[in-house]
Amino acid sequence: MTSVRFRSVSKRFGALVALDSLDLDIEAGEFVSLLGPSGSGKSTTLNLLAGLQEADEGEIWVGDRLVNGVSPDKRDIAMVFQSYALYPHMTVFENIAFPLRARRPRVPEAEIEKLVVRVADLLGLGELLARYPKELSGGQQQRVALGRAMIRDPKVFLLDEPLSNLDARLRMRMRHDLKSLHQRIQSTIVYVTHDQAEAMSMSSRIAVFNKGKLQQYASPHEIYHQPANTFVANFVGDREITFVDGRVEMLAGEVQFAAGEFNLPLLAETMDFSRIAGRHVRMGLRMESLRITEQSGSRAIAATVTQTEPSGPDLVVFASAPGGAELCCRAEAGARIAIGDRVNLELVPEHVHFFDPATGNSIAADIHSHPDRSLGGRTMASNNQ
Amino acid sequence: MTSVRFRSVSKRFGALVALDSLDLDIEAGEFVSLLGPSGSGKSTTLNLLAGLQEADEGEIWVGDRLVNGVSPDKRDIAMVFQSYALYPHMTVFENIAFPLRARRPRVPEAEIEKLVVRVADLLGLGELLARYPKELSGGQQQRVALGRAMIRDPKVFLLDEPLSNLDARLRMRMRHDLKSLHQRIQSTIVYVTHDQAEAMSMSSRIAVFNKGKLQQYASPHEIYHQPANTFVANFVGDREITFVDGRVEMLAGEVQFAAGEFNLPLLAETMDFSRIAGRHVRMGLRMESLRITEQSGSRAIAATVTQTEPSGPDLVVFASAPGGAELCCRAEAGARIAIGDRVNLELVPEHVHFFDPATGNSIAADIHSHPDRSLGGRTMASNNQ
Amino acid sequence: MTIASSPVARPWRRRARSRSAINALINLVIAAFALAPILWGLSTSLKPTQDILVYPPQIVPERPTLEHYAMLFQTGIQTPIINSVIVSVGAVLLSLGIGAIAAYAIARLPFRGKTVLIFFIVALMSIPLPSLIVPTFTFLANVHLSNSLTGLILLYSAYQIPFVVWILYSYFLSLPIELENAALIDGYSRFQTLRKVVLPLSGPGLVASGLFVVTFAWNDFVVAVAMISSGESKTLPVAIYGYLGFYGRDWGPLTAAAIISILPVIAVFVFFQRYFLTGMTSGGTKS
Amino acid sequence: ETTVTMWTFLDPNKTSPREVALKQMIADFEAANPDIKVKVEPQDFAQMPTKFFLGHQTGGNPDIVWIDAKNLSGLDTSGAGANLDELLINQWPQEDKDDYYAKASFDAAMFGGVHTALPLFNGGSMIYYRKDLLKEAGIDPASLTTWDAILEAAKKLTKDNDNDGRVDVWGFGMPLAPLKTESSPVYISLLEQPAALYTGECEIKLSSDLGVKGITYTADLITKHKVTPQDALVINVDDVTDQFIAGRYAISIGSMLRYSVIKGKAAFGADNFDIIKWPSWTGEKPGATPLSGWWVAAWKNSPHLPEAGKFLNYMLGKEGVGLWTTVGGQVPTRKSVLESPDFAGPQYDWVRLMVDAWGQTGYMDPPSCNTRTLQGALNEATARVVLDNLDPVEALKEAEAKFADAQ
Amino acid sequence: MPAGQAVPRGPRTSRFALRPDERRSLGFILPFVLIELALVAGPLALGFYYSFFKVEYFQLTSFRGLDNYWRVITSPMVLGSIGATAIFSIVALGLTLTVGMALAVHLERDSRWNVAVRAVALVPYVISMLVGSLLLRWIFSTDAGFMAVVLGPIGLGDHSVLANPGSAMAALVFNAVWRDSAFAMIVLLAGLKSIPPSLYDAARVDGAGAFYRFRRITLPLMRLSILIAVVRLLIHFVNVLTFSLILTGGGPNGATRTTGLALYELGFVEFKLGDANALAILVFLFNLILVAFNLLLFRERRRAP
Ligand SMILES: Nc1ncnc2c1ncn2[C@@H]1O[C@H](COP(=O)(O)OP(=O)(O)OP(=O)(O)O)[C@@H](O)[C@H]1O
Ligand SMILES: Nc1ncnc2c1ncn2[C@@H]1O[C@H](COP(=O)(O)OP(=O)(O)OP(=O)(O)O)[C@@H](O)[C@H]1O
Ligand SMILES: [Mg+2]
Ligand SMILES: [Mg+2]
Repeated sequence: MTSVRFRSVSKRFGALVALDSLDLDIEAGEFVSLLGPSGSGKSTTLNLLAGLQEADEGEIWVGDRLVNGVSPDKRDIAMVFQSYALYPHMTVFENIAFPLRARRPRVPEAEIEKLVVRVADLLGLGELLARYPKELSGGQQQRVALGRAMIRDPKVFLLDEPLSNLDARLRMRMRHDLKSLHQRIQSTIVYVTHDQAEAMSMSSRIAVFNKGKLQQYASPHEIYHQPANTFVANFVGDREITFVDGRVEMLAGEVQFAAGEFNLPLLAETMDFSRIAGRHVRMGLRMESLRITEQSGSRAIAATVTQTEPSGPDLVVFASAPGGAELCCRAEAGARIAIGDRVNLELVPEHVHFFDPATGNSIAADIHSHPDRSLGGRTMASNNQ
Repeated sequence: MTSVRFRSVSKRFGALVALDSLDLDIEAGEFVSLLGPSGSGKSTTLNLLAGLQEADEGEIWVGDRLVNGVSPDKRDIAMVFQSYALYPHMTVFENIAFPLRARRPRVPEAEIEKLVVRVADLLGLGELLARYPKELSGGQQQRVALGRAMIRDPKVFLLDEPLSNLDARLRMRMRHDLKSLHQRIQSTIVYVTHDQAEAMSMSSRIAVFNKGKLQQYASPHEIYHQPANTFVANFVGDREITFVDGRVEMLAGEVQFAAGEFNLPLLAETMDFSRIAGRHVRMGLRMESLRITEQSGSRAIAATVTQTEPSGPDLVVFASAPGGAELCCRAEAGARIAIGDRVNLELVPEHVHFFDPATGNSIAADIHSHPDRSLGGRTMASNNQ
Repeated sequence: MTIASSPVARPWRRRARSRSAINALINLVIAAFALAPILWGLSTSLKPTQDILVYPPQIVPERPTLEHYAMLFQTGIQTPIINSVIVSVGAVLLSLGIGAIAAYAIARLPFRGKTVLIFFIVALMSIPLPSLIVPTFTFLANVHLSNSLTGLILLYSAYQIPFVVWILYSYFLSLPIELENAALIDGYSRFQTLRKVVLPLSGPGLVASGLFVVTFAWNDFVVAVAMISSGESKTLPVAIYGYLGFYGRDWGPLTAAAIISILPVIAVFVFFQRYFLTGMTSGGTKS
Repeated sequence: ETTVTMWTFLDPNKTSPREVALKQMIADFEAANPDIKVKVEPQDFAQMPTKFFLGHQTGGNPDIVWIDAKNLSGLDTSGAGANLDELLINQWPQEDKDDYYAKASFDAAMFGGVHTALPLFNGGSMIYYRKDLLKEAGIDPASLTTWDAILEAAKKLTKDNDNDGRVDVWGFGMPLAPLKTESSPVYISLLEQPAALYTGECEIKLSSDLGVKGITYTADLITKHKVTPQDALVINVDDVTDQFIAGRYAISIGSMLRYSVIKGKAAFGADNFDIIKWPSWTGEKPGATPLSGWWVAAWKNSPHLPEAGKFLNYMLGKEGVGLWTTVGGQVPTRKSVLESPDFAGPQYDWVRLMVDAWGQTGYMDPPSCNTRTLQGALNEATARVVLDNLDPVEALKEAEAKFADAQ
Repeated sequence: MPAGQAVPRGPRTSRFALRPDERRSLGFILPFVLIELALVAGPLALGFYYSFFKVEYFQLTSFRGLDNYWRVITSPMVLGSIGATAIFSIVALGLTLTVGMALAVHLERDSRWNVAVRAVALVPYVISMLVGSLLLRWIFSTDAGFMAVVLGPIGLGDHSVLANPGSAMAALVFNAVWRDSAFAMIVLLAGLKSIPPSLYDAARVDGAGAFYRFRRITLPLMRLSILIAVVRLLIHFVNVLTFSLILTGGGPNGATRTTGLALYELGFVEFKLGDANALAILVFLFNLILVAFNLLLFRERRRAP
């Protein structure tokens, strides 16, 4: 259980800047996800930490040891690969035992056996020790890869999209199991994924990457509820966010969002929208930012339902607002809403996000009046460790 | 736009029964998903329909034509493959034009060009006609594959996991787009997937497969809310369902579910649980089957929180009940619930499912008193077409 | 934990540089090992006859001359060269044509006895050529194809098709079957699918197997020397073998002819070698 | 117009003396016979006879083919040769037949009383020497009539001039490779009593005193006296000739057929070499002088036999033989050619020497036996003695077995 | 939809009758099968027939039954050639594989330099064996003086490489290694490249050093490639004619006469076609044993993931 620090770490491949001056502190025992689209530099970060690649600039610390130039086998780091990278010619037992056997001084065979059996039992692989990887299901292979990483009690675990080869169902279960495992072994875990749901559900903190740059580093709650910029806002959440450009105006003593075709009142206990009055802003609307209301008129948007999507317990309703903006919101699964229906949508100001249209950065700080609210997610996440 | 009928169709590979006496009616213009885990016979069904494989037994009708023994090129069916199967040595234009050029009598080139441009515009590919597949993003490739299928206006579209190669974000968007497309072109679509969320959100009806057998064929709403058996119940829904075995008992004039460690009252307006009183049942609990309540005592289960998962607007709380059952339920994202907390969970009887512990089949029919409720999903789904 | 502000030392950089120097050295040794005999032959071919046998030998010709090359062309080495080209091209076309169709059938079409056929192919690839020459000559003479380029083309194709089938078979298997299924559903026949979809995508496989046929057809002398008697149909290796002939080892013309025969293969090969390797690696030796 | 095809190992498009001669011969003949074209299809010399014999079965043979001495028996066995008596010899006046001074070669391909091939030019092996080197060492070439004399001379002549550990000039060069063989001392030694060699119809005794003497002598040249490089075991007469041309042998075995070639190429000067007859143990008579060379035959089933006969007539006639000798640099088969004034000059001394030797001790293997591999077997026996230290008698017995096996 | 139509079943006729799809498939393979039967299998059968006769100048003169076989397997020349072939094949195989493996490992990465050096290394393999052996013969011959320059300094200025059994065999092996290492390299390279790089990354992170990785990851995963290279090279070395025919002529004293050359000499020098065909059939049978290996590998390869 060790902390990890990146200090202004950059990595270039030819002209391409794969990682741009990364600063990242991971506390001992944390479960940190690196989240971002393909090619954003997540794997590069992991490979630099593992020593599979060397940083062009900057320092990488594992605990209080500077590891630049230290070869992978000396970093005391374990890694689980997206493809699992199980040795196909070795049994499960041999795969798990490999890290012990590769190292000097030799661990006695009896000792190895004891350790392997213990790890295998922990992961529910006890029965499978004599099998070859190709005789295992995806989930079992994934657990063998974990076992191989766990066997030598490393300082840090690195996991590179370990779930992305599994089917939807299994992925969900493994996500849960991984989290429990972390709770039990309490080691430092760095987890790479491009699936925001995965990152959200498992991590104590999430580092969101885009184009080699760290965008935001915070707890899942904060990432979701206080995204630092439009990229983060759009990347997390099950569905894409809808952006509407407009102006915040003071009208008839009320703060309103004016977007050409419609005006909406902005009123929330914890926020003070009047601070940004007069500004051009980009509003980000998630599913929960709108709700269907009976009342019509100036307090709601009259929209036409374009599509409905049953989604488990909910029904997701897509509707187009005057001016063409595509909005969406949740309804009860049983709700009788059909395509072509007119619905009135009202804003849930607590769940609306505002960004500067020029930079894309959040202007939440200008609005929030209750500072403790902004730390809520953080506090909670720490509880999870 | 044509209907499709399977009549007792079976397909064997050696000793393995890949498809076991399938009966399936697909109405003209429907969007039907074949849903099931890997190896359950979905692709086999599709291949039999396309003519890429021949059925061992049974009849396959496309419209009022028996197509057994008809070669693929004569079935007037279009197919989109999981890998897209774009011809890498042809441009987007040539790819889309390919099916037209294959057929006699020859379509004049001018005509071909007009058709291709129309389809490409419909799919937003107008700018990309001169590119090669490898110069396209995954989503664009996917649309080219669609275009190639649409170009010759086939009777039926077959789509074999067309989204599974896309990343989570894009998958969500393409799902939405596909559904819109279907609304526009109104053709019969058979869609294979193992992702229940996909099937739920797009289909007018879903055929759930397991081990070569059709498990249930109904609207998404019905599949989710009235699963025919434990397999279906567990396979659909974002998270796995929790099963608890117990007895339905009449206690103190109240219907109760007795599961050894805890008893829960069963009360719902639309259901009559007294009909199954005394029976051993297996209860299936989804996230929405339980809710956190203030009240304690006999009406609620006192459980210990084992894990919390931020999931966008919600917080999913996992808790273990006395007796060890792992339960889960939703809470507000901001809720202050931490691991180790005690929470009281009460049942939401409308969202509880009951199965026969021996056969795994639903016993919902024995409970439901309002027959129209069971058709709700169906009606709604039809609206979507 | 203290974080040093001094720039990080990078000893691994220096290690990398010395490793690349060693690499270059090894590469040089490989090149020398592979090319020395050929360069020595080249040097010999450029020496006047009198200098060829002098001791100590001149590594670089002191009086370079093209007389041996001139002599070769005056005495008509053109004919064998043209013959070799004809035979090579003919053999490549024939064996790729027949081989591709057969390989596709084995890879994708249903028929009983496929396993037997595959065994047949592997067996064919393992027949020792010398043991075939005498009976083959008898046979060819009987159908009046001995002493003709057609006969040679047929023979070379027969000897190389199994290998072509083997490479292309694995290559076709490695192509995604969905492409073919798509073409079938789009309305193409099997043969059209092969022509329009499979073959255009099999570049590396075709080139690799084609190169094998070319190198065999261009280089063979064991078969040609037995089958060909007339000067008109002599191929290049037979002509070269002729310089080992009755009236002495004419090292000058011999090495010159050798160099002439080497240059085209090397040119073709260097041009295509990328495919040679990828075709081989995805084809004949890996499935 | 008829085209007569001919297989030979020569290529009229090339430039060696015999090839030039052939080209001229064809040109002259075609000029004289405008309705006949002669087409040469050059062949690999080693496979040419075999292909011809096989072609007799399968068709596709040329009208005319050249055959070497060792394959004449094959011509008989295969039955591919046309009756040349009928075709031409019978039309010849008697003096023409008598013109062939070596009767053995004229009749070499006579089977069942019928000639199936006639000699084009006679060949054989002989000893070449370097005039300048012998003179320098004070050796009189005329004294080299015995094997012992050769040995002594070779010892004197073997030299490492620059002391670099590599012999620059070897005393005596021999071709002892098992393939493409030329006469070796062992064989010549055996032929000192040719009568004792064949003990029956195609039965041979090699492990005689003469055989042992010859093989021991040969091996000693390499191992004991070191006047012959061990290379000899793997090189053939072509290599030996190349080495001689390069000045690396003072004395060497060589083929008559190459005389003019050596003259053209020798680095040490065209006049600085000459030949002597084979030595013998006693020195009373020269050693046996094997008679070989090339014969020419016509294909029995040729559709153009008459035309082929015409060309044969020309090629074998005085003009043809004259060309072979003057332009081609060969030893003529006809006395009349040799006696003509054109050949009076000293540059033809060597030809007369050859003819003289054949007259004294000329020898031809019995054409009815398969002697193709005899010399090869002897060479292998020599190699066995040199490399494996095998007893000479044992080695020769092995060779006897091989010979018997080949019959 | 008209109901009650009979369900068409696949026609179930005689076991040997062709299904329609099979008939089409056969059209695809027929040219291949015909050309092979006519030009390879046919002649082989003819040779088999010849092997029971005394053949003189291509005429079958008398039936000999198995005599030819007996003569061949008791002939000292053939026995000697088997010994020479065994030595040659085994030594050449070992060296070729070692060099090939070294080349493959050294040139595995697809850098520009490596691609170029690979092409260079392949040159001896793609040029004519005749030409290659010829050039080597020229190098090893005493005529050229090349070896004298090389060997002179160690006092072997007069050593004739090709005239000494030991060094002639070494030269023959050199010829094989020089030419065929590139083939081994290609096959092994294919094997190397089929190993996912992530396995090496995993092994590095797991703490395995370079040698340990080579021994525990590279070698076991290349087993199949190595076996393929072994079998194919072995078949090649056992049968090869050109090396010994051109380079050493089988000498000295038969030390480098391989079975390929023995076959050639029997057939084309001694014209004992009966014996030659008998030996050819024996060599062929031996090849079949090697082929059996090949087939086993092939089957295993199809099963391998
Ligand atoms: N070895 C390499 N050589 C050249 N470019 C590389 C290399 N490795 C990565 N890159 C490039 O660096 C950028 C970042 O790559 P990285 O693998 O870190 O992305 P990622 O976020 O892990 O994406 P993914 O989700 O697709 O794995 C990409 O543009 C990639 O193409
Ligand atoms: N050509 C074939 N030969 C033998 N078995 C086959 C073949 N095709 C499919 N099967 C087997 O038939 C069963 C059903 O396969 P099918 O491809 O229909 O499954 P699926 O539901 O599409 O699964 P997936 O989601 O993995 O594509 C599987 O057990 C599969 O292994
Ligand atoms: Mg990555
Ligand atoms: Mg499938």
